[in-house]
Amino acid sequence: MDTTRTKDIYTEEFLINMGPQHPSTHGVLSLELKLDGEIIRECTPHIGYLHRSMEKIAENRTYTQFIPFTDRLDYVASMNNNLGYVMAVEKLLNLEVSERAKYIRVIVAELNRIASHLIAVGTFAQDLGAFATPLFYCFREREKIIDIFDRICGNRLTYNYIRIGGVQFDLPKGIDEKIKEFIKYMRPKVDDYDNLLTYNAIFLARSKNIGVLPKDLAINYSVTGPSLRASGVKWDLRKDEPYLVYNKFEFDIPIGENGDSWDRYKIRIEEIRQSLRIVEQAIDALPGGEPAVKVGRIHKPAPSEAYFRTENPRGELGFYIVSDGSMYPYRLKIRAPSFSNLAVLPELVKGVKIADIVCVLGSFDVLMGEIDR
Amino acid sequence: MLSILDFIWVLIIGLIVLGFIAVSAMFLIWWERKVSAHIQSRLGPMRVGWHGVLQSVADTIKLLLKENIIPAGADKLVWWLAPFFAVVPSVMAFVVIPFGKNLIVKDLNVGILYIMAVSSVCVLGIFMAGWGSNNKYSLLGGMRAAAQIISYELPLILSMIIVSMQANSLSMQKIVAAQSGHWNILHPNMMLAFIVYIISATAEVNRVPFDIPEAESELVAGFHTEYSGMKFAMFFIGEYTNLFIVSAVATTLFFGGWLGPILPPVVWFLGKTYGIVFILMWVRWTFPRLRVDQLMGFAWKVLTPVSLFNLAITGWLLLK
Amino acid sequence: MRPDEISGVIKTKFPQAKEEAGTNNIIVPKESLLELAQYLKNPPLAFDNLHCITAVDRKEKMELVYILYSICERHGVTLKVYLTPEDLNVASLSALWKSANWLEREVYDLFGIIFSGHPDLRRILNPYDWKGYPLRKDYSNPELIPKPRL
Amino acid sequence: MAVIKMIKHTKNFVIGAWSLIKGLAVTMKYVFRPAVTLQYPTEKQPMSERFRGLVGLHPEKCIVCYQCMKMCPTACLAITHKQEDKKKTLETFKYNMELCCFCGMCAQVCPTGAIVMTDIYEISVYDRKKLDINLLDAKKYDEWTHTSVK
Repeated sequence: MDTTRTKDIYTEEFLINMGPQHPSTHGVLSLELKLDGEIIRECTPHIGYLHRSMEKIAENRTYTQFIPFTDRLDYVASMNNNLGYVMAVEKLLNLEVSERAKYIRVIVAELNRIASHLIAVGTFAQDLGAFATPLFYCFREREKIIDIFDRICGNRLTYNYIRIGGVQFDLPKGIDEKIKEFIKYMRPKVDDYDNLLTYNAIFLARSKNIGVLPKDLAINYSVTGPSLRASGVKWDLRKDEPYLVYNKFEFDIPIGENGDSWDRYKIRIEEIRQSLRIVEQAIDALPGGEPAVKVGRIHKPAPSEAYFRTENPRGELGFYIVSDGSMYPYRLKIRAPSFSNLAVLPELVKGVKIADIVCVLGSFDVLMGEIDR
Repeated sequence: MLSILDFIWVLIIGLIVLGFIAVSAMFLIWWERKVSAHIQSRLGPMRVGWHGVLQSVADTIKLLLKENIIPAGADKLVWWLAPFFAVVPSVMAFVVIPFGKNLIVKDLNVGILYIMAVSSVCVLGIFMAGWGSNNKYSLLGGMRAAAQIISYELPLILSMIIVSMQANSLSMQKIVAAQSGHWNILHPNMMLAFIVYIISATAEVNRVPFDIPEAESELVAGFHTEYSGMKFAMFFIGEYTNLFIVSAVATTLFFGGWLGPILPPVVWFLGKTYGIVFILMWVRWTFPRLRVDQLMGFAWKVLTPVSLFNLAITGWLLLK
Repeated sequence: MRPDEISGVIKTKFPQAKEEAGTNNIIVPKESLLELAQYLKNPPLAFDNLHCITAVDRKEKMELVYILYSICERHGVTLKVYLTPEDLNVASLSALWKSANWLEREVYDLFGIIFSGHPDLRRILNPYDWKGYPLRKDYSNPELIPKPRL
Repeated sequence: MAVIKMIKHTKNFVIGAWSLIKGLAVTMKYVFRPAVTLQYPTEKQPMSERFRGLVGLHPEKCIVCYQCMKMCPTACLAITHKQEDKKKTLETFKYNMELCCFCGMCAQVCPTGAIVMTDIYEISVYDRKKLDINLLDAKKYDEWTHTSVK
């Protein structure tokens, strides 16, 4: 221990355990901090408090049975998780889904991306001390999306909607009007966030130039998603490796300049706007047809393996599935985006104040359900 | 010698003040919950009484009945005394608050000085709580409180001096009387002094955006993490009484105190005070929190020079 | 670059690397993994992103899978290393790609593969005092709930 | 030079103060808007048609095909039957709510629509044993239906 001892008075570093029960560690993350007064000298994350051994469970479930479990990975963006898993299985099975199913998948995935980014924005503001108000605004808007999902698939958090070969149900009648109404409602609200948070002087002072993640370090740490784009890397799977029908829509990829906490926040706000654009175009271009290909309850893919990654709200979610010809996956690896995004944290928080670690962590928007699996 | 009659008189006044403090703190807590709820598109407490007006009473009863938990390894004496140090100074400050022409406990001729002296003691309670709890988060909170309140005392006093220079007195009643023509706030230099005052006062009562000693999202709850039951309630009462005091002082110094036409003085006074309280609440539920170094920098680099400059201007205006 | 072009480039440079039948995955002997990784990281292939590391327990052998992408060149490759159950040692890549740090810890935690040269090889998802490696096929624990009947 | 710096600082200060006022305007705007919340136990949100609450059963429709039990990812259903000649009749239909994850797979897979998802969602009880229910019992949902929105 580093002690500087003068005659009677001496100072020493002290150890503080932030989490697993702490209001702003986004779940059950535990950070072991070595503090010199208010300044952080060393940070060691400890994860695994929410480990439910999803990968072991997957080896004991059929391909269809595992879909509800993917809901519980990144539980604020369940649709995107369903999508990632189902697309990986479809790649394994060489299954092509109908055009309508693809459009429905895009609509629900983008709506869920908005919902997830709203939580990210709200909790980030909460972490910076804007007590509850932005969070409540975000949840108010998210509630509208949840209502739409409630009507589409019947659940409000763990949707379990996307199935191998399509989607569970067709869209209910009148839902397209509801979604259009939501888009019209949502656009001015995003401007409200700009006024309330984005360009607020205190907010800027707190988040600008805090936790700067340079481009090369971000790529080296395999940081993905909005956090990578905030560092100035123009990389979005929806544009660069388009899956589903993303290549048919017009949308921009916002990128940041400095890679600081504010940029990571700003990217999310911009992505809400872009997702609204995608949903609007998809609703207008929604083709007719069957929402699902008729496939059996049990799938037995030939012994092979498939890796498929999709752009989740938090980054690139990858599923690596190995099949041995039976109806259970032989091995299923979940490449969780938050896992790699969190790994970079100790690098960024050396020498910042204790208030800033909360800011940096909040700006990465990690989710423990996905990290611990 | 204190005669029996005097003693009873003091007792009655003390009881009235304490009763007012309790009721006012409960009202403020309820009101804050309502204001925050409506800002956040909610309704807030609705169950106990009309629009939940008795919610604070129910909460107080709950807190009274709660178990008192003393953390292991706490410095017991300091830990026990801290809540009293948090409440008593704010009660003492009531002595010089003028509610009406004769509605003042004692019009001390050093009123402003007295308020400043007494309200500085508050930080002692917070620091004792932080030290006594044997908790690292609390200790950090206590340290932050000490640093913050001492820095913000300076611009606070400097902006109050400007008012007493104008009124030529330190007595609260005389300051009110000096505003019988027009309120202080109408002068540009007083306007500036009021802005400095209200910012420093927010810091003095540890409210957002200057709530770093509590800092819910960083230090869990800072100095009162370990307190439960009635001790926690005492910190709460102390906090809300302080909120009332700073608003009441602002009313007295800048908004003409109890002066006003038609309505009785008490109504004018309370109306203005709760108006300022509302502004503080509105600010609290809108802004994020500053970081500790930015907070200190703001006090020393912006507020103190501005109020010194203001002081010079006011002096020049008075001598002209 | 197309996947078959990448594997062609690698095979000419490293004759000991083979191509897995039916796919474009590269099978590397574990001795030349570090050397190959160094070559892959630098131009012309410039794999700057070690996306994912995982393992598959094939009972007779342990299969280590590295999924690499290049963000500047926009292509990807999958490397495989076969380990025998008797000797689960392999060189760590955490000096080249920092993302390997946690990913290798995870593989160590769940499969018990030792990455030599790793700066901080501790368990990551399981508690630090956990016994056994849960994702191995022969792992057994009395608390394991049996497979739902089908 | 110093003057320019001073002007720049003052300008930033004014912009900052204006941004704060804009923030205050946003929150003030919502003070006068109606609340969006519901007073929960007295007012309730109507659940959608497809809402997935507790699992319900129409025993007369059941053909004892065991599809639901095989499909359930958490193995929360347990069925036994009596065989009389070639006709199967239900004997017990155990539903362990503690394990249920409300995925709706059983209702989706049922060929006759015997299993349905009800709209009962307030499902807390004081005794854990009450969570293990027999779906053939006529009074099975008495614990909850009085709070449910119909």
